[in-house]
Amino acid sequence: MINKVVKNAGEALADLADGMTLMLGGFGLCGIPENCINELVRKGVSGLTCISNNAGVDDFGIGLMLQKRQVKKMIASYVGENAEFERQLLSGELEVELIPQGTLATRCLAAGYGMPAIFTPAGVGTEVAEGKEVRTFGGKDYLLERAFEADFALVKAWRGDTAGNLMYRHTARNFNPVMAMAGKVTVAEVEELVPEGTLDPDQIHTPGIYVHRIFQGMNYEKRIEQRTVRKYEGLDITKAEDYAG
Amino acid sequence: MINKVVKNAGEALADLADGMTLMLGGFGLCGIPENCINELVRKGVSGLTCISNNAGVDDFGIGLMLQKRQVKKMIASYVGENAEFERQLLSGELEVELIPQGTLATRCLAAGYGMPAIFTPAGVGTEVAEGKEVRTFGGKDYLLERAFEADFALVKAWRGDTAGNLMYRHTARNFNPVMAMAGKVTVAEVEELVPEGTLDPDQIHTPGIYVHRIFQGMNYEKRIEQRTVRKYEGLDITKAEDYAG
Amino acid sequence: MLDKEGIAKRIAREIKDGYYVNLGIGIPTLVANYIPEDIDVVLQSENGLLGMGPFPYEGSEDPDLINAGKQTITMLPGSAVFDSAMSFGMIRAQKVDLTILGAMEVSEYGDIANWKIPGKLVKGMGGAMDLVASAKNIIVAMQQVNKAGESKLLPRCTLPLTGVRCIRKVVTELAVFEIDIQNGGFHLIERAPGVSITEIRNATAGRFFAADDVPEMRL
Amino acid sequence: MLDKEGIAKRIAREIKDGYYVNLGIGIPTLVANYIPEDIDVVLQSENGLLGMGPFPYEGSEDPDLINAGKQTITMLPGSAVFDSAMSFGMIRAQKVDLTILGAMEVSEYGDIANWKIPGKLVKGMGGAMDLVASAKNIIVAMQQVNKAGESKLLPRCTLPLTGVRCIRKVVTELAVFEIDIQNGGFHLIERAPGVSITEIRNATAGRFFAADDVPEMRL
Repeated sequence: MINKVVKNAGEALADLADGMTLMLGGFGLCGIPENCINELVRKGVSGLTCISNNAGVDDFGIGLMLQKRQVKKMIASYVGENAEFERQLLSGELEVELIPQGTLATRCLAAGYGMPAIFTPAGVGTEVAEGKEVRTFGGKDYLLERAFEADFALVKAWRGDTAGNLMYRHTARNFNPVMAMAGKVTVAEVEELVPEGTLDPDQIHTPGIYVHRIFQGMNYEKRIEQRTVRKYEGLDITKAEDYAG
Repeated sequence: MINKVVKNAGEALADLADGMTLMLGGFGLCGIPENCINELVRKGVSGLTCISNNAGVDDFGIGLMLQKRQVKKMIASYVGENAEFERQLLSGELEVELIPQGTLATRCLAAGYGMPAIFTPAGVGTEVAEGKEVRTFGGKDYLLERAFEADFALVKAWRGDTAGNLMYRHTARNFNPVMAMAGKVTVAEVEELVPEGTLDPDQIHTPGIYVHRIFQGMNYEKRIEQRTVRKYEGLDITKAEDYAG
Repeated sequence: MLDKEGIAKRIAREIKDGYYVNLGIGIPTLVANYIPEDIDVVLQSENGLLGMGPFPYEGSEDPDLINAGKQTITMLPGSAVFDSAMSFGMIRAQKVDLTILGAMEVSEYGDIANWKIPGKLVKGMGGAMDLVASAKNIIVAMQQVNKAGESKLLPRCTLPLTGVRCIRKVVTELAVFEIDIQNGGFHLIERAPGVSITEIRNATAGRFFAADDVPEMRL
Repeated sequence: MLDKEGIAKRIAREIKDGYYVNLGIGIPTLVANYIPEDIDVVLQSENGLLGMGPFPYEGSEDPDLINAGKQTITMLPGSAVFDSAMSFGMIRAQKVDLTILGAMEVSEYGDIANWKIPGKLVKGMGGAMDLVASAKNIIVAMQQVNKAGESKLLPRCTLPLTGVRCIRKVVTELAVFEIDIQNGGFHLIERAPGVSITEIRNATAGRFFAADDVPEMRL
């Protein structure tokens, strides 16, 4: 097989250029492609459109790219906890498109499954529906939402093999499998890269056909955004807000 | 949790009634819900609409139900190798709707994902498109195809747990996961039923939320439809036809 | 008048054995503390988990295991992990039996606003729009009156909507309401301990309906 | 004039290193026998497998492991199993580099008919309609002339269509053609060994184009 294995993020993203549209896997800081993000920052590409559920925090994840003004437009479902993001948004430097989380995921799925558009009830009757086609099926209204197009999808998996097959760990799976399917070029960074034939074919989350380049990542920080622990019996909820996010 | 575990197919299908629409997992004879089919035959329900990729062979799988005239309408992508099927079709006893295999799978997925309809290019310009809405996206034509509705989905898994989580083995997976998601009532028969907590949460193919009843199947025949073996070096193709199926 | 814990406690009584439940951030999360011991409930976290357990003990936090509020969590036996498309697939297909979420405003027709305050920084709707548009059974947990003393149960929402005609039940610090989505109106069905119908009526800006003998809630 | 093995051999030359390939039933399946040793190709079987290997040795057949022709098969290292929705998802998203399938008729505009003969029992289209509608690169393997001596490369198909304007390359017992989907026409690009342009022209009912010096194919 044409070798999908590259040495590192530098080689994987060599042809990633200014102005491109990227998908970045992860939910919050969980399961984000840390090595790829660091390389994007090092490389200094700019004018990027980033499709990602969140925008990281000030000093980690996509936040690092925001600090260097590399992002032109952010497409996300929730962008809290990022002061630099807030500053750029208010100053008009950064364009933001907020879309429902399920719509975000399903527009990725649509791309990976060759479906040009999907119907979802999310956002009907809200400002999300503005300018969009509404259609009624079985008495319920749905929005027509288009599949995403992304030049690169950057995903992080737990284990991967040289054929590009990927397995994710726990909730670090999140958006990674659907974005892996959706990139014109999909780059996977993995905590452990193994020879093909090592992984159980029945346990592959992302078949290698969707993955164009794969590399063994390094120095994973895997930062925890909300460290919550059980000191007493039961749950210990310290932050309770009436917020939806 | 409300107990999803039932004793056998009899208990699982107790309220399955004449005239219902069923989905049956499997591809050819691979991964079909043998116990459920046997129970349907024993029970003698009739006037059924069956959604299944294939219709079994004369004396196995859905073929057994055809012999007892239990099927009113068959929705499938390929129905070869079944003389009784042919007889009923030609005599007008059996109604058949043939639809492309990918359309079949995706109409199940749509049901399981709460999407009322999907777009697919399969069948554009053919008789499959008759009476259907055609829509152009990016210069390519797509058919609007509706999600299926099924009173029962009957699937077969390799291992399942008491919470209804399912794992499939090899290509016996096929339509089972997408149909499992699509039934108003989903019944899973498994080769091995284990206590919850036994299966790796990262390796579940069908999360238990989609499964309403589960039982340990028995006496699996797992018949092979086309036994092909390698007697010599290379492939040994004995049946070569210019047929698409 | 209930505190947040009280609201959570009351909502927990809506949960039935075998339910799959999605808990939003805030008061809804607290509900997990009050699920009766004798029933089994599976918590869905929309970032891709069924079977969410309590927070981990200190030192066993796993960065690969968080909930939709990005908090470190654990998995219970029988858990299943899946991707975001399947997670919202099962939400959209109404496989989740009960969704509990917070709100800033609810209208007498069951509209809800909980994601955006014009003039304030908008963080996003996360999964809220998907949840309210799809869930067959939603309970809103909210404060009925804001800090300025104004009711948040309104004839119509003033804030940008999260969803329309989707909320049928609201639990507040004062009461439990059922909403008549067809004709409009908050129907008082339970009073918080020691709270009078008049007090509740005064704290309800939308159309208000109550029998003379609305019972106090059990907690 | 080529036999079935010869057609398969010629088509195998179209396969490039690293390709994901879907082989239909019949002659296309034979192609697997002629994939050069020095390239790596991954075979997709639309019932849900990437990495299809050869038939199993006698006694090691596994009823849970079949291909789209329902034949017992094996898996090669690096295989991945998936469900039918994902299988056709990757086909529809054009992740499969090359699709090889049989046909009963092909028109000069690239229409194909291969699933139904009116008056004969219809078995179904299986995955053929999905494949022809989606694949970016399809090669049809077929007999150019039927038993009655009639060409099956036609101005337009007489049989019910499987797909429209989707076939750009046809390999037959006589020749290799490229089809001009825009303007219509079979362009002869290679002759089978020992077959003349005139013979090929006579066996082509649709519009036929050939240079004077069309080469013989290498096998």
